[in-house]
Amino acid sequence: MSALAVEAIDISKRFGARWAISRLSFSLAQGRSLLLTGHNGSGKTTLLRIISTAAFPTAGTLKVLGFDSKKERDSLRPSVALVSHASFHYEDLTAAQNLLLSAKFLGVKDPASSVKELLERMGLSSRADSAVRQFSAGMRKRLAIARLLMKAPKVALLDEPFGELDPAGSLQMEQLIRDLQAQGTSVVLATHLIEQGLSLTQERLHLEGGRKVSPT
Amino acid sequence: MPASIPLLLLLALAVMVVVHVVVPKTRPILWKVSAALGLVMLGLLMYLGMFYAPPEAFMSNVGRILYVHVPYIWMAFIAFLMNVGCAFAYLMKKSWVTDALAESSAEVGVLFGAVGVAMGSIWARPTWGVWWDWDPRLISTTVMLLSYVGYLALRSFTEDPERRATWSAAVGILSGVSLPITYYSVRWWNSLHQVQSSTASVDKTMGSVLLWGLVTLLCFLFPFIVKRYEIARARQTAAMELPPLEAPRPEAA
Amino acid sequence: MTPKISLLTAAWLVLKKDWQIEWRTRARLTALIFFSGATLLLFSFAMGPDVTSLRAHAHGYLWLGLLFASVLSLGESFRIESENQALTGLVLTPVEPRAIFIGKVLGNASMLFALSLVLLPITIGLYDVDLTRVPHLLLLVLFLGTLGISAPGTVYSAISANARARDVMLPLLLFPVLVPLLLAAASATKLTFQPDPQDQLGSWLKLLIAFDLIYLSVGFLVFPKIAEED
Amino acid sequence: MRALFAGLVVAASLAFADIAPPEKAPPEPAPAPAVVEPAPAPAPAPQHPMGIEKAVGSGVIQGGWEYVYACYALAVIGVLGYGASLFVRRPKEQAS
Repeated sequence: MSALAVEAIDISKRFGARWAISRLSFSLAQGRSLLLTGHNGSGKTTLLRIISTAAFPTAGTLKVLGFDSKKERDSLRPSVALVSHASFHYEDLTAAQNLLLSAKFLGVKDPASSVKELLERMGLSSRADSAVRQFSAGMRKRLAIARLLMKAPKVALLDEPFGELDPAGSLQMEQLIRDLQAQGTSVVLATHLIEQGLSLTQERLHLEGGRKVSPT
Repeated sequence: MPASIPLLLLLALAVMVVVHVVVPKTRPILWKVSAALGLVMLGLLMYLGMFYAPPEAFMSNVGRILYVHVPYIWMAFIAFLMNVGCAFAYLMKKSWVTDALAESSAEVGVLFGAVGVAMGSIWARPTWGVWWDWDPRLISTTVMLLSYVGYLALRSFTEDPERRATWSAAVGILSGVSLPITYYSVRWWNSLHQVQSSTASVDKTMGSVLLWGLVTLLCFLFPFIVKRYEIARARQTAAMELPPLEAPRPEAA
Repeated sequence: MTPKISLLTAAWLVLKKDWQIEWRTRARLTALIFFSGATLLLFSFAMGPDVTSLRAHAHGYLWLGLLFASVLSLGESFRIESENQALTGLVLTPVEPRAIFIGKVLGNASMLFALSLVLLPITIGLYDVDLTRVPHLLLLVLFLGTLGISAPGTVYSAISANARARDVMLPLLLFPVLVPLLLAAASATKLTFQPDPQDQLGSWLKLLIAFDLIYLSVGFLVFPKIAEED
Repeated sequence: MRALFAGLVVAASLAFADIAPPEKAPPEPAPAPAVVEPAPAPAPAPQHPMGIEKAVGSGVIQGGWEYVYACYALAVIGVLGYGASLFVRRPKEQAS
């Protein structure tokens, strides 16, 4: 097993006739964290989706934790987690039910108590039994983070984690990311808040039109 | 006319198809030969079907519709069979070739099927007195046609080539599976309802004219699928060239 | 690393989740019931007040009502999954796509079966049919029929939920495939409403079972290919 | 899992193979309405291959040429029309 968390070898991704990612190569050592920057539509979200195995490169090879993301997706999936714009939650279930569901799918021991603990940690205990449909954007993001923490991944992919959070929540998010990193988790962070992002990560990848360019 | 003449032509066509697949160099020519042969044969079929062949025993002259109706339906069946094969092949191993072939065979099949069913409906009018009947073949062919119209609609409503290929392969397989079930269930339903069924005795001349019609349309089926396939391939490659190695230079402001 | 929970456990969790959602959105369910009830009522309006002919065709109306309702119910079932990309979330969790298929088929089937049970009293009221002849067989027919609608229906609604023009796409794809099922289920239901002198109910039931098994297995094979990008 | 699937397929095909009887079970006890013998009874008028109007007896459909013409026209239109549509849609690079 290589010591690389993510290794992209000349990957490209096409949506219809448009190339969201073009000829991208980079690598990220395990335990280190990466900041993804770029304008809207530059391919950040697509790249995160590809690393999380929600999508696969049209051409090229992507290895995450040494597993080929396409061919060995089943072995890889338990170790990566994505928090994205789409929260993956069922709108009609409560926060607790949503979390409990993923806990059961993950085979977590004593799911009920770990759900309770996580909701408390994310400050959602008081709303645990209301449907996600009634949640604000910030609360949804917290719930998505709780789901990621439940999985305890080796590679955590965060798409705009500070968006929609109030200053206090933003600080808490920073602390959470540092906690994850302290456990040896590689964090891939896509954000427009470059200063904040740089303070949390060791490496940076700037995308423009799906290509890697040096940041200006 | 002995049946050996259309059989010989069929053999020639089969050789053409095999050569077309095996020797890529011959591809620009052979489909033209086949289409030209088809045109000549179609002209002769007009004469053979309408004047040379004897009138059918019960349906008399109306029975002459047989020589164009049956070949059309058969071509549709061949094309749809090919579609199911390609769908299976695509799901087993992804390939743009089988995807394009599936698209072309589905469209050609819908064409032949639609014309064939229309003919069947015209034929039903003088023989059964109605435009439509609960004949298992009629129903199952129409159902097949409908499911492939859905298939083509799905293809045209999906932009992403890979999703389109996978989804339509799934739909193709489900449609293909439904066909024999529909046929048997309708026949069964029918046998409980005693609807008339027509079994015509086919004499030798009729058989050879029918065979002539089949070979004629096969001569068209082959170039149709080939040319439609080329259209599908051209669309695929237009959408799928790898991005250039060099980044496009940003325009100077 | 192998998945920690078995295929059947995962399928059961998916099914339970579907039930949970249906229970929490009871209003939607009620609307579905009223829709199919109204369909049955409309059939009786369209056919006029001739009770004998209504009774003779009640089996057909019942299944048409179920078929129309099933398009709505199936579409809704995958609208839930495509909202917030929840289906992708399940696959990434990871949940085996085949488990999702089994769970969703059973979820959809149970929903339609429950709906058919609700429709039975309405058929009595509107068409004056006799349900008491072979009630257990009638239930079996309804169960097999609704399972048969949801097996290919799950595959097709998973496809059409992400396609353009999805509201047209689902019935366009689904109805041709369901022709044999509609024939078999309606004929079998008729034979439970009316006397069955030639003992044909058994053969129709066999056709229903065959249809269910074929589409369950084909869907089982095909669904993983469409549940995630390949 | 594969074994389960194989079992499903086998069970399905068995169930389907078992659906033979409907034709054995006669729909009505009465024999089917006069099935015409397969023996190619001498065609009503081999000596009048085209003059069907003179030769027909009862039970044989008369005339109907307009239906025949319509179908043959459809046969030609179908083939030529689709050929034309393929020509119109041909890929731009190659002029075929």
